[in-house]
Amino acid sequence: MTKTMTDVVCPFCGTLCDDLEVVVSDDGKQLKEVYNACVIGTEKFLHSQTKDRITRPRLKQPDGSWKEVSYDEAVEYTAQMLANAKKPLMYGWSSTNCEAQSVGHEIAEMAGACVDNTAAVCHGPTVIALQDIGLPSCTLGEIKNRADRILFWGCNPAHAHPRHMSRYSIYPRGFFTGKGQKSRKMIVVDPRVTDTAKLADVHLQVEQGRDYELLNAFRVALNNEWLPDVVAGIPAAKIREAADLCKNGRFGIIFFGMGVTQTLSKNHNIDEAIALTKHLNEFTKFSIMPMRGHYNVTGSGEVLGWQFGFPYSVDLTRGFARYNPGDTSSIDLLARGEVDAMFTIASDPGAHFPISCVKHIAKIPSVCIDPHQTPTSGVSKLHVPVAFVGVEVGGNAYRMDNVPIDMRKVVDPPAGMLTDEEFLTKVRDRLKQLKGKA
Amino acid sequence: MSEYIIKNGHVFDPTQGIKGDKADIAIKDGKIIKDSEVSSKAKVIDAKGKTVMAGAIEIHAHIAGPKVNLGRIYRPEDKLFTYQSTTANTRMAGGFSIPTTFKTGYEYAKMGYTTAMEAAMPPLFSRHVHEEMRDTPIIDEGAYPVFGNNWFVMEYLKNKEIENTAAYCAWLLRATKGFAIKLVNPGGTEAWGWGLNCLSVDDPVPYFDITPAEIIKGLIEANEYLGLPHSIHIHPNNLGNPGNYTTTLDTLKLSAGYKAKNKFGREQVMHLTHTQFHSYGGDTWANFESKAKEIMDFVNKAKNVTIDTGNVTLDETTTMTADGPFEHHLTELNHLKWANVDVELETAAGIVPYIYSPSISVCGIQWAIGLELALMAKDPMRCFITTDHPNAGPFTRYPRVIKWLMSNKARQDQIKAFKNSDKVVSATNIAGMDRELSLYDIAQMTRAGPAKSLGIPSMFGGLKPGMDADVVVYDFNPDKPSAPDQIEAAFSRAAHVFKSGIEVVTNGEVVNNGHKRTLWVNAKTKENPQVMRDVQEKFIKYYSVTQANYEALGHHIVPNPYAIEVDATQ
Amino acid sequence: MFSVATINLNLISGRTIQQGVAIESGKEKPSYRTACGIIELDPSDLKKLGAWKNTNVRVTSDYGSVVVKAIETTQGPHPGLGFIPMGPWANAIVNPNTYSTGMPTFKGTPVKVEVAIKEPILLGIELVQKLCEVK
Amino acid sequence: METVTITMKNPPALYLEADNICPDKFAGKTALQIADLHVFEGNTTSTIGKYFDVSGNAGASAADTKIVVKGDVKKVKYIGMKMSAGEIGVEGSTDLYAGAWMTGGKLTVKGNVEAFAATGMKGGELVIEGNAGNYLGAAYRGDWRGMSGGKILVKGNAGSDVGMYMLGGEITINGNVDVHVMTHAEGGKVIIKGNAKSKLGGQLVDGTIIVYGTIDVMMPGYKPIGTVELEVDGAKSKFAHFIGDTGERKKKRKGQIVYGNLYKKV
Repeated sequence: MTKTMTDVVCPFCGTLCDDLEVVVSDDGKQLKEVYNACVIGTEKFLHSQTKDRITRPRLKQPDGSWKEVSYDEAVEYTAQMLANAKKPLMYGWSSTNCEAQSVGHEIAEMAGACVDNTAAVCHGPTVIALQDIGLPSCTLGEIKNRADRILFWGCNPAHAHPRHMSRYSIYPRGFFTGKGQKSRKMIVVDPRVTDTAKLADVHLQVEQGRDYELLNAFRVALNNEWLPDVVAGIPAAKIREAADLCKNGRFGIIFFGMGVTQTLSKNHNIDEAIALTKHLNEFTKFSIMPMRGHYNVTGSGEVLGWQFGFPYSVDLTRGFARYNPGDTSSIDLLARGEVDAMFTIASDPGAHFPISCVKHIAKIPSVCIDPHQTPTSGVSKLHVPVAFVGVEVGGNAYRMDNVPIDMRKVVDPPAGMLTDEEFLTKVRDRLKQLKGKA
Repeated sequence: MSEYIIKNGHVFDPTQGIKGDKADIAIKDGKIIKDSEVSSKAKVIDAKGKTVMAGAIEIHAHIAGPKVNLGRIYRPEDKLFTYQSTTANTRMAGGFSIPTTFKTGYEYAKMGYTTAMEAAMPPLFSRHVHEEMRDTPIIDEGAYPVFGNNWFVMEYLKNKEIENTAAYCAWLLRATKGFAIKLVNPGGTEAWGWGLNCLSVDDPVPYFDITPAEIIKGLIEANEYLGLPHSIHIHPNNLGNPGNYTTTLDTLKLSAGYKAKNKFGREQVMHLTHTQFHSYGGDTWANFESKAKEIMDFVNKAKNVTIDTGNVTLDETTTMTADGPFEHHLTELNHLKWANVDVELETAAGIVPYIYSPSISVCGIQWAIGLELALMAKDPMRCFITTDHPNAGPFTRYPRVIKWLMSNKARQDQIKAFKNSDKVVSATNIAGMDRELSLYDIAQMTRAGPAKSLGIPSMFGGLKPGMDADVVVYDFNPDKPSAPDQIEAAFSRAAHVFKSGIEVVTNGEVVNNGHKRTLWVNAKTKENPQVMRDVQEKFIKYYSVTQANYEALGHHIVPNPYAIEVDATQ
Repeated sequence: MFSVATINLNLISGRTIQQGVAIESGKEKPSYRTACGIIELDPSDLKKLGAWKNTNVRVTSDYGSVVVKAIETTQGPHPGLGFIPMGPWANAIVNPNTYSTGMPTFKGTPVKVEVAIKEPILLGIELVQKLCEVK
Repeated sequence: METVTITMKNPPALYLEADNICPDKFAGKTALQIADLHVFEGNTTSTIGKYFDVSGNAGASAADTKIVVKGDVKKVKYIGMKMSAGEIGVEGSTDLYAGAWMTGGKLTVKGNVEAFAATGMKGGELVIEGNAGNYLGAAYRGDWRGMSGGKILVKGNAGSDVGMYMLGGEITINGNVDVHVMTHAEGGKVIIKGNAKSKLGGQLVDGTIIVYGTIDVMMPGYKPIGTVELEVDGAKSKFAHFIGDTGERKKKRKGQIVYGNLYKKV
């Protein structure tokens, strides 16, 4: 016998689809089938069931081999590491729930640590930009119900957010967009002819690294000012046409991704894209939204925001919160050799940071809390496997448009495994003792 | 739970008509009891030469939720050099105009505020609002979901379906654990979905073919049909524009003929909020002037209306409102960073930093209007002090506003300090107003009044035996002459604050984080299959989350709820 | 018979759906290498390089050097542009300069590509451990 | 003017935060009292004396206090933060936030400085004889009020984002600059004697950029309107004149639209 659970939330990307159906065994121990999810989400649910899964903490031995240790030993190692460090970095948080993040922040405050999430290598520049000039945005349902102009700028939902176009942005028939895709014009800006670009009404194949100039040219066009013949590899006439297409819609949206945040100009690309959005509001209604990657990187930013006032790259070392990417951001902290201990949770800097930063992680005391084996666990001194959030434990998460959705538990974790929140709570309580606060 | 007896203080309690007489206040098990019933074990607090009041109640502030947090996140400069370090009883706390949740709780408590209402909860984001309230220590909080641009409401009211509107409102209050029915720029915010607005109560809402006036009257009727503790709480159309006082009067007039129906002792059917922003004359910023008198002439007569002031505090702050089109208008004026969030089927929000500069005459006139409203109020039980935090200024400035209201000298000094004081004086009545509010007036405007308007006078706002033991002792002697700044100092840092019988603040410092509760209204209505069908259909077709996930609001998000029960099944 | 040609390209990295599936199915597994230990090249650049589809190549930048499998792009044409899916292989050679924004320059690193038919492509975890000189 | 000399004796294992190395903080203190001022290494609080030898007493006020910083302070942040008067001379290179939020006085660095030097500078003088890092004379994150007064001279090169959100004052770079100059500026002047790369004056509302060397790529929002002769540091030369950012919102002065000016030597 099996039972089917509905309204299950997918813990993969920032699209945070909440319409999944999952078939589980009657005893709630095995996950049998997943419906409605994309191929990546399906894999995430199914992989949690693999037999070769690591279910107990492992401590790296001098010869490089792993030794299984108890959770209590892992708690002790982690608490000691944090208590003894002058400037520990507590990085990740984007693939766990807000409850775990909250306990982590208590630990960071006690330890005098730097706290950062994966926005550091994803939409950090977006945060810098919105701090400079704001962010006119909306929820994804607004796109579905109203939008007739869709721009994908430096993002490739066909690959990175597989259900985005079908659930929210291109195909759905909304309240004022009854004809679905026929109600919308789609513009893609990308240096490659991506699988998303292939679906577009207009594709501007921008010269890589010149998005800032192209965005500026859009605004020059809106002001009917002089333009050079070609900008960023695109003829001026084509830019003016595209600008008019945006102007002539009733409700437009710019979605953007790492194509602009990780390219030269970074925050400035987003800054000018936001300025363009604001500019277009002089002619019609326009919004802009980052395509957030990890399913709860947004939640980490929100919780950091209300608890400390800054959404990422927060430095608590002096007993108060400070923020300045370039100084307090993970990549710079590691590249500059500013931190002396690395605590990684719910993310994989080993795979996604430049190797020069990973080399510093390998040099200093380090703990990696992650259900998977990863390059990060591979270079860390202690690996603590935990339950999969969104599969084996619920909790709150925030979608790319900041909409909070309470995730659901669908199966039990393997016997004796702790969740992020449980492990962190033990570390917090032990650290309290070490700091003489309990 | 411990017992206390607060001895020999000058007590100000409108619920018992006590106007500064010496009296003892006894506390046991979280409640106020007769001082005769207190045991010898009770801890004695000497309040000799001090002022004793009930805990103050914030009736309208933006302190938790998506737009507040976006404000925090997008203003790192608001935190710069403001931070307070971790202490034995407090987390680290920072921010000026949009403080962190921890600082929000601490600062309210230190001023003697023990209950606060978040003024605009987008229903789709209720989980977020509740998560932040959970992390706001000490004070009890509730939140008002916004209804004035809600598709269900507009569709039902277009057909004058009051019962269905009421059933939907009750469902949404349950789903979001909300406290009251809030309207923000009714119809205008839906129009903003297309970049448009409704600037009068008769501008039709695009597509929905209904007017703001119809929405307002319909929601008054639904609110009284349900008999909710609070009345509708309205931010009217046309906020912040010269000449908007006529729109405000048109809005107020819609209350005519309605009588409050509820079991909570509430008498008003409409609460009009941050009235300062809606009392403007002139037709340009050049001939901008105060119409506080015209507004208060109406309010003083209309017994079924309450208002709050929205006092400008002359600070650099962060404006944030569900009035999306207004914030766009504002960023076009001051060119500062603009954030906007349109929320599917429900509402919107905008954020723009703003500097109320004493050297700009418009800001001085706004400052005067807010004070005039309170000084012209004939019934302090129907006019409450707010700064519409953080819109007209941060709530941490309440002690300064109280100083201005209690001291004509403080007002005259400020008028002299304006760069264009002559302009401020000629455009307002403030210079000639010598009324100085008494501590009893203040107790009505910040305690008993808001409690009655919110329909929670049996719990809060007074010191009667049986009420919650929310008690404040201010180091201020009403018998002694005092300089204006002593008023501000005393109200900034209370000598003692008790929340539900627990001493949470001593000598202006947090000593205990209390047992914070979330107040919400559980209105039971008759089964209404049609409304449930409509809800189901809208979720399937137009929402971007499923109904089951929209309704999910687990214990981990609202750990300590306090439901006010309403039975509207009859 | 392979040429000894080398070509200079502008390297970008980013997500692919195969990369997404692979990171969820286990980064210790060969499937991760199959998905991310590659460089997608424009047919014209493959020709310039004198390499066929599925040839091991060494990609070198100012910041490091890594061996990956050259495959023909499915999201082209993009002559002059090389694409390595985000992961350890790309990050062995990307430009770490953040311009004090916290964000490395993951997209837009000048690289040299040369045929390396005899050199092995390491597994993801293996590659990072080797570069970090742990075990 | 009294001179206090501090010499690094125990360089920090990590980095040192020394916002107390500032005439305003030293003023009125003896060498012993100065040695007791706090510095911070990560989450540990220590004193100047633990890391530096301190000799000489400060003057009565910031204005008559001069600080000479010797030894390796490459890993020391915040030197001269918020200084309002007096002088600091750093004989080597120093790290982030040199002279951040300074309002007066003179800070001279013989070597290089890292990023965020003169953040939010309101007045005074900053001289960097080596190279400057990124965000020189820029605004703090989120603030629209960047450098509003004072003078900065860099004898070497400067990084990216020079003068972001600049409102006033003057920055001169004798060498080359990296991308993004005077982004979002509404006033002030940046003179680049060497070469510039690209993205100059993006989203600039008002202000002046003068480039003697090359510009790799111009912003499309800069419209060529001919050549002019300008006098800079007493020397006259011919410049191609561009106005912009024509994509950005415009201010009006006396009914006339105000543009930013970019001059490139011909």
